[in-house]
Amino acid sequence: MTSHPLVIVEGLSKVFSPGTKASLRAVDNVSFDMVRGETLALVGESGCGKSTTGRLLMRLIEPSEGRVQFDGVDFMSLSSKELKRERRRLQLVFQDPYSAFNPRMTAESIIAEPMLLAGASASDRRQRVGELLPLVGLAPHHASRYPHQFSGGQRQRIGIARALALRPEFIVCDEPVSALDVSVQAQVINLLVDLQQKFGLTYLFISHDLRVVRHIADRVAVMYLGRIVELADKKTLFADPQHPYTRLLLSAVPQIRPTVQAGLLRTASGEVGTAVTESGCRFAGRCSHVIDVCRSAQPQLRPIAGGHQVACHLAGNVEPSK
Amino acid sequence: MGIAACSLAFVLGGVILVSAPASAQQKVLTVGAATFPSSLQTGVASFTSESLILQTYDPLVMRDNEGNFVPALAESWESKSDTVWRFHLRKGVKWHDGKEFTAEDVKFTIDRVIDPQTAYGYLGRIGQVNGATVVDPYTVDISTKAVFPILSKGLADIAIEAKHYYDEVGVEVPKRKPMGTGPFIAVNWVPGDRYELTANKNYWRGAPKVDKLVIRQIPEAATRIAALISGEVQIIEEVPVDVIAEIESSKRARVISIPTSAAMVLTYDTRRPPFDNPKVREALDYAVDKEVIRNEILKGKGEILQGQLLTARTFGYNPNVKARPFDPAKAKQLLKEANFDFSKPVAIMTQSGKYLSDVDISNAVAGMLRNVDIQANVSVVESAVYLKQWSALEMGPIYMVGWYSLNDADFATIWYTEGAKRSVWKNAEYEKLFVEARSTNDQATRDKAYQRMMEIMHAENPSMFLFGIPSVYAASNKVKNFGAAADKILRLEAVSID
Amino acid sequence: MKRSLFGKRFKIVLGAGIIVAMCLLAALAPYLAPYDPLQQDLLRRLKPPFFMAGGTAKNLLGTDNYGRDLLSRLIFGTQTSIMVGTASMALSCILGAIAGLIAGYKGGRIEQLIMRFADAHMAFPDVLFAIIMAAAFGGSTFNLILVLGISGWMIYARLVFGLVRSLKHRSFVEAAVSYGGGDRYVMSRHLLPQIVPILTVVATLQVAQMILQEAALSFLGLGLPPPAPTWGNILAEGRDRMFGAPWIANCAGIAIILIVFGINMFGNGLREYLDPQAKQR
Amino acid sequence: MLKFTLRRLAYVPVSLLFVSAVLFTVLRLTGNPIDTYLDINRTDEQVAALTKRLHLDQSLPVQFLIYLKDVLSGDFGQSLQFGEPAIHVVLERAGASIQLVTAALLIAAIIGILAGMACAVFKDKLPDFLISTLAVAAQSMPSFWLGILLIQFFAVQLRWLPTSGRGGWENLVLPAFTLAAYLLPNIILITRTSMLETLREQFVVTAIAKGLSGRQVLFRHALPNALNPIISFIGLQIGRLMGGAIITETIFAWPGIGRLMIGSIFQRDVPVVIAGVLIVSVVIVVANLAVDILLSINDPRIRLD
Amino acid sequence: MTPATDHELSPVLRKQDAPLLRVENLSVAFHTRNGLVRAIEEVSFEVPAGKVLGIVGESGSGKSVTALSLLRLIPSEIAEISSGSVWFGGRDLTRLSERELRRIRGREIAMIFQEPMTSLNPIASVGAQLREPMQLHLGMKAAEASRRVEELLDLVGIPQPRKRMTQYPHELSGGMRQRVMIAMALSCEPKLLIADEPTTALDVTTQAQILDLLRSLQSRLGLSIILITHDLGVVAQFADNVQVMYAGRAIEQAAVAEIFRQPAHPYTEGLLKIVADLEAECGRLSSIEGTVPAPHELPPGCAFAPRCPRSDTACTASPPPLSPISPGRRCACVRPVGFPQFRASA
Repeated sequence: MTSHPLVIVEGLSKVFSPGTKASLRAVDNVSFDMVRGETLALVGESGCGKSTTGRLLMRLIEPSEGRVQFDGVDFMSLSSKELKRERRRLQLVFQDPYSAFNPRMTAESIIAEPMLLAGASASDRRQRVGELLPLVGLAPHHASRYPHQFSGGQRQRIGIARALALRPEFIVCDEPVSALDVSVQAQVINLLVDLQQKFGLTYLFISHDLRVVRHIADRVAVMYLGRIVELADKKTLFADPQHPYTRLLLSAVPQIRPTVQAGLLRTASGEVGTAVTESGCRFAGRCSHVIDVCRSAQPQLRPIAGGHQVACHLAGNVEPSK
Repeated sequence: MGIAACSLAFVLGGVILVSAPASAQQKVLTVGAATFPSSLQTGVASFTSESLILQTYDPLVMRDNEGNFVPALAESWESKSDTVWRFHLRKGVKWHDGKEFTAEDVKFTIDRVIDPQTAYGYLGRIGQVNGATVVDPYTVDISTKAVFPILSKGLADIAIEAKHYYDEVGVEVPKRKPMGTGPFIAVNWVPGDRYELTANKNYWRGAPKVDKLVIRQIPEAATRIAALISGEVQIIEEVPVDVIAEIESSKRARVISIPTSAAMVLTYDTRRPPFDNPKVREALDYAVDKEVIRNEILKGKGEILQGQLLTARTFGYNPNVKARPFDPAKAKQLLKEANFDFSKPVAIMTQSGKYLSDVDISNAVAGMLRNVDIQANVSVVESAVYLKQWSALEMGPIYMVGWYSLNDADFATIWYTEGAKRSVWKNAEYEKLFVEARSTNDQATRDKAYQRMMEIMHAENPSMFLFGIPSVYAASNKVKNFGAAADKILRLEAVSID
Repeated sequence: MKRSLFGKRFKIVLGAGIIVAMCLLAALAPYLAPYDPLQQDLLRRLKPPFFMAGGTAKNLLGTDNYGRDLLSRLIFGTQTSIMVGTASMALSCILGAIAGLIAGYKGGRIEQLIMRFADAHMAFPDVLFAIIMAAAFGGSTFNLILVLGISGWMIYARLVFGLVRSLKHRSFVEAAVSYGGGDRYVMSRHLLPQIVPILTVVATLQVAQMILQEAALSFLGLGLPPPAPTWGNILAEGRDRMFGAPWIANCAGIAIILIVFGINMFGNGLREYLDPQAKQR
Repeated sequence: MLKFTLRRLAYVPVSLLFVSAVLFTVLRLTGNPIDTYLDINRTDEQVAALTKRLHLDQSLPVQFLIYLKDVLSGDFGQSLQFGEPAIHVVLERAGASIQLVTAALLIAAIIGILAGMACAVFKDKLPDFLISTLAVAAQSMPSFWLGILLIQFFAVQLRWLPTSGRGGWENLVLPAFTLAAYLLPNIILITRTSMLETLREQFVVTAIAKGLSGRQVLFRHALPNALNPIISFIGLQIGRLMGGAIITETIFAWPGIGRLMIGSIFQRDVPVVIAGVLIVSVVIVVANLAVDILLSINDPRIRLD
Repeated sequence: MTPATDHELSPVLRKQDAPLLRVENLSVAFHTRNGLVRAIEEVSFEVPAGKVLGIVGESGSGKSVTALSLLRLIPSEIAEISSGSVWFGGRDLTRLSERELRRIRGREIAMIFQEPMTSLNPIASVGAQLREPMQLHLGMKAAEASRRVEELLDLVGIPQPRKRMTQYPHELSGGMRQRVMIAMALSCEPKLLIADEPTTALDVTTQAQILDLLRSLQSRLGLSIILITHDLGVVAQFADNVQVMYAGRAIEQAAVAEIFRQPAHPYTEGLLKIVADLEAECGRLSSIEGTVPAPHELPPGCAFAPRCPRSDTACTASPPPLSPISPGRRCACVRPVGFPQFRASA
């Protein structure tokens, strides 16, 4: 992993309905980079801005601030025509396999749609669909079926096939398995891993499920109310979480093997809100380690060890409560 | 649900407010009228308006149901000179407020009528009037600009109003609460709905036989009939002729009708080919079977015009002129002689509901014209459009008009003169005769002139002369002494109910 | 699901049956009608239908006030009524759908302009609008269609607008945009196909409304001028004779009820059939 | 919601201005007030006087501007036919129409909602079929024909109710039902759909699980939740209802604004027509405001800020 | 206590000895376009007083249908109980009249559901909804009920109960709503609480808080709970006993510790393996191939057979019955994993 980053995200922010009372900083100063072939997981609870980050990165939503560089190309400076061309190298896999497809299109035309828009000929499209179906574990006769005739897992396979149609290098997986049953989850995860290995894909894997993340990610970024609060490689993060929120998340996962968590769980109260204080740490209200500085100064994401970044005033200074 | 409750209260409240207790002993006569005037303003030139106006007012001279002129507020009149008429007023007539009726009121009324700012609709009836002078409290002189032989007849449409009332309340109040000398006293006027009156016990011709009169507007004919049959109203106006048999068979009510002096004609645009050709106009007259239309559509009511504008009882009628017989063969032959291509459709323009069975008659005529290979169709035109086009003389090529002569040829024949701007047909002799008839007070001379004019019209066919329109009422069997009026004015003072 | 006797299938079949029958009647009017609908016979006026006293088989449904055969007039009236209803529906549907599609997809100022205009028009009683138009421009088939068509566009505009706005945020639209689909592509390929079925239902029901509206205008004397037969003007002409000759109005009324009922049944059945929630079971 | 409504209200004057201009132009172009107001017996002096009074000698845009100037100073002009201020004429008749429309609305809403609920509860069974079919049949009846049939049956045959006119509550019954028939079928069908949707909601299961009886669930939980689309629909239909009132008023000789408007259009009484449209618009706007408020009372999620 | 035969037991004694709820051979069928389709088939289980039974399964396994059928909450037009009994307090709930059942619903058996937003009436205030069961069942006046609501809200850890009572569901967060649901369920002090996926729709940290709350309430109030979930982790932490369901049938019943130690059914084993793999960060997940069969396309034998690595011809003949394989354990498999001594005859 010595190659230069494939994706560089710098200071990405999105403010919804700016200037009004309802103004919402959904994504706030998010920065990270990714190298080719790796999987970075964005983890957080609902409303933390992880899905918005994925769409900002693809410029499906116009960012309010910040920069995205993909393979040396500055995405923010592209004209809309150039963007359409460049964006084909990035693809999106959606969470909800029900609304992701036009119910009146067959699997074949769904999968072929990106190619159609890229100007591929009908025979090329047909041939490519023929390649893609077995690749994602579907049979050729599935091509003529409609979305509602598939099971949830099969639909997600169609979504993956559609994403692969233009041979992208980078895929944003937006909660691809969270709507699926456990046994099917496993199938889809395995498929994603296989495809990554086969085509050298890079994944930005958005999820709220730490178990899935723990399995698939190389590195993990934890988001809380629009900000990345901790970013580390997977091993470090799960073994030595530094941010109190990360610890809370880890402790809350119901596991089949009882682990050390009962104590941790009590360290936070309340739920993810939307009330964002401009000054101070956004987690301060729920944090049991809170000190004065937490309420006045917003902690910046800073490295504390090789590649391990934390946005907490106390990171490195406080012992994990135990 | 608060709003729903409020609105419920509103609805119920409205109901309570408008429901008035009716005294049981009182004899109430309720009349269902087809149309209502917008207000009780005098001088709105329509029969519907005049019919309501004359419940509370009297004119100097009045018509009876048959159209004869009889003295009213004026007991007698004579001509002082060619241009001055002296009217002797009835003494002891009281206004509804108890004040005495005098010559001042007549002068006030005449002055008001002839002021253009008043926009008095019946001004044309006495168009030559110059002014009035009070001779004494019961004598008034009316002067005219020129010889005006029909002055006394024209005055029948001028309701005499009380000067002192206008002085007291201004010009707006009488529009809603008229005060006159008439048989009934206005109580309550609800536009579009009802007009409630009580009997004037001191009426100079005798108190009305009912205590209360309610005139309701029921625009829909079917509803009007339903109201009569169900006993809600005792008299209805404008009965569609088709239901005459049903009303009579209901055993609750009867139909009462009278021929009016109104002539229903189909006028041609004589500037437009082929109707500029008198032969074509004559041919059309042969093509229409007026007998069948009268029997079938008018159910035998009304009269067939005898090839002239005037109905048989009108002053100036020419008994020697007869209607052309129905002769389609002759019509076809005349049309052949005219040698015109009738493959293009010809429109007969009519308003709907303006005259009795107007659309029906137009349609029937069109059907008969089709039988002589004229592709006639009926075009029903909305009244304002009709009037606008008519004023611009852009009607046609055939359009339906009804002319009321009110028992004097003058009122109808004027519309075929050039000065009236209502007809495109021109005839020099006709013009000359009209002026001649108007310039003398000698009735014999006038009669002769009008008879000659009728001959000209018969020969020239500026219009197809169809029917004297009947006026059709229906009354409950409980109603006594009700008569249909040729001028469509309700005369109710003699009416009684069991 | 338990077999339901009166379910959507019943409605659709019944409705479609009536509509097809009526359309056939209209198409075959010249062959089916026993008489020329314009042929008058004043000596045979207001003859009652065969089932009433005095009626004969010569005029099965009796005659009108010009002695025209009522059955023939009703059969020919089918043509005009269906034609006027369909054409005015098509006009308002096209106008409204285009306006709604643009307003919903573009949003912003265009949306405000179109939708506020629709609001204003909505607040203006459509009968009044029709009266003014008809009074001003007279009665011809073309004017009638124009008047009815223009007075109905807002319904479609609002409907399409609402649908587009909700569809716009569905993932498959986002997906299409992410692959480079332009406005026209997304509208035609993804939005319209979703809208058309619902639009069809509303449009079907609208034909019924238009036929009723035509009758209402005829009542006010603003419909098609005579002698052209439409159900509306037959009914309107017959209403004054409800006492003497009730069959004229009643036959025309029943004819209107029949087709409007058929259309409504069909439309409601179709709506239930297309309702995604009803479909799940 | 209220904010949204108020913002929409801001467009009302603009649209009224537009509508007035169209009306003014169309009415003036298609009929001359001189002809409709002055009898053919008129004299030239009268024509001249009226022409001057109505500014008919000016060009049409100038006429409209003069009219507009008067309107802005609160003067809607004299009605030609009534010889009274147009706004006065209109207001006098508006009450009767509002009474009729309100009664029709209440009838349609109460019966429609109850019948619609019955349909939903007995979905695809006989009551549903009967009610829906009847509703569709009622919807298919031209209202003037229905009105005449009602008069013949209830007033002439049975003598239960008066045929026409405005008076006590008994006078209101037939016209209100006739007008309600315009709306009733749709309310039934909408209630049915909305109710079926609501009955599928989870909170209905919660309510049953609480131990509530079927009726309690229906009226306490399901109905209030199903009400929103019905209320909105009614709000949208008030305009149509005011239009439908024209015919009902004519049939039942109800002295309302609808008949006045028709007559005024035919008479080309421009001031009355425009004042009438204004009043009708105001009524519709107020009714829609009321609907919005009602919605927000019923549903706290709709906020009135 | 004198020994007595079963049928002579006094009602009091039976109540003590018998489980709080006993379900016997419950089958429920849905009316579908394809005719009657079995949603659950011959399900039997017991809930001892004061214990938590976890029912676990994937979508379509019939776990929610089971929960809803206990109180007959599925409308009869949609589904019907085709056989079986639900014994509660000496009465068979499947045979009670609707009126009798209403007295049990909400009072003796309460339910909470998956989506706290849709489970609460969106247009009624929190207080009104909470008062309703108490006014209905306990005949409380509004004021008294309001006082009790305050206590209840306090009990489920909602701060400022007075303020919350006047609020509406949409003004509360997901966790708060679920707490309200719990408070509502507990308001009449039921003996049994049926929790149908109570935490699925919640964020993971909230989920933990709700589970904590339920657990503490359970031990404080001595409540019996049926917990429906798809999450084995939730079961592991919360339940005493567990029933695994697959395609409408109970396929395994055991104490929680037992099942996680040694799953008997190959399906249970497969599920556990996936979760274990996820937790263990291994390279490739073990997975169960294929999909759950649709209810109307069930194979004649064991429904899991087509996906089962251990299946053979014996499995496809007829569905294996749920049979005891060791004390307190039952499994519906011809050859259960880890119990080689057991050979059920199919």
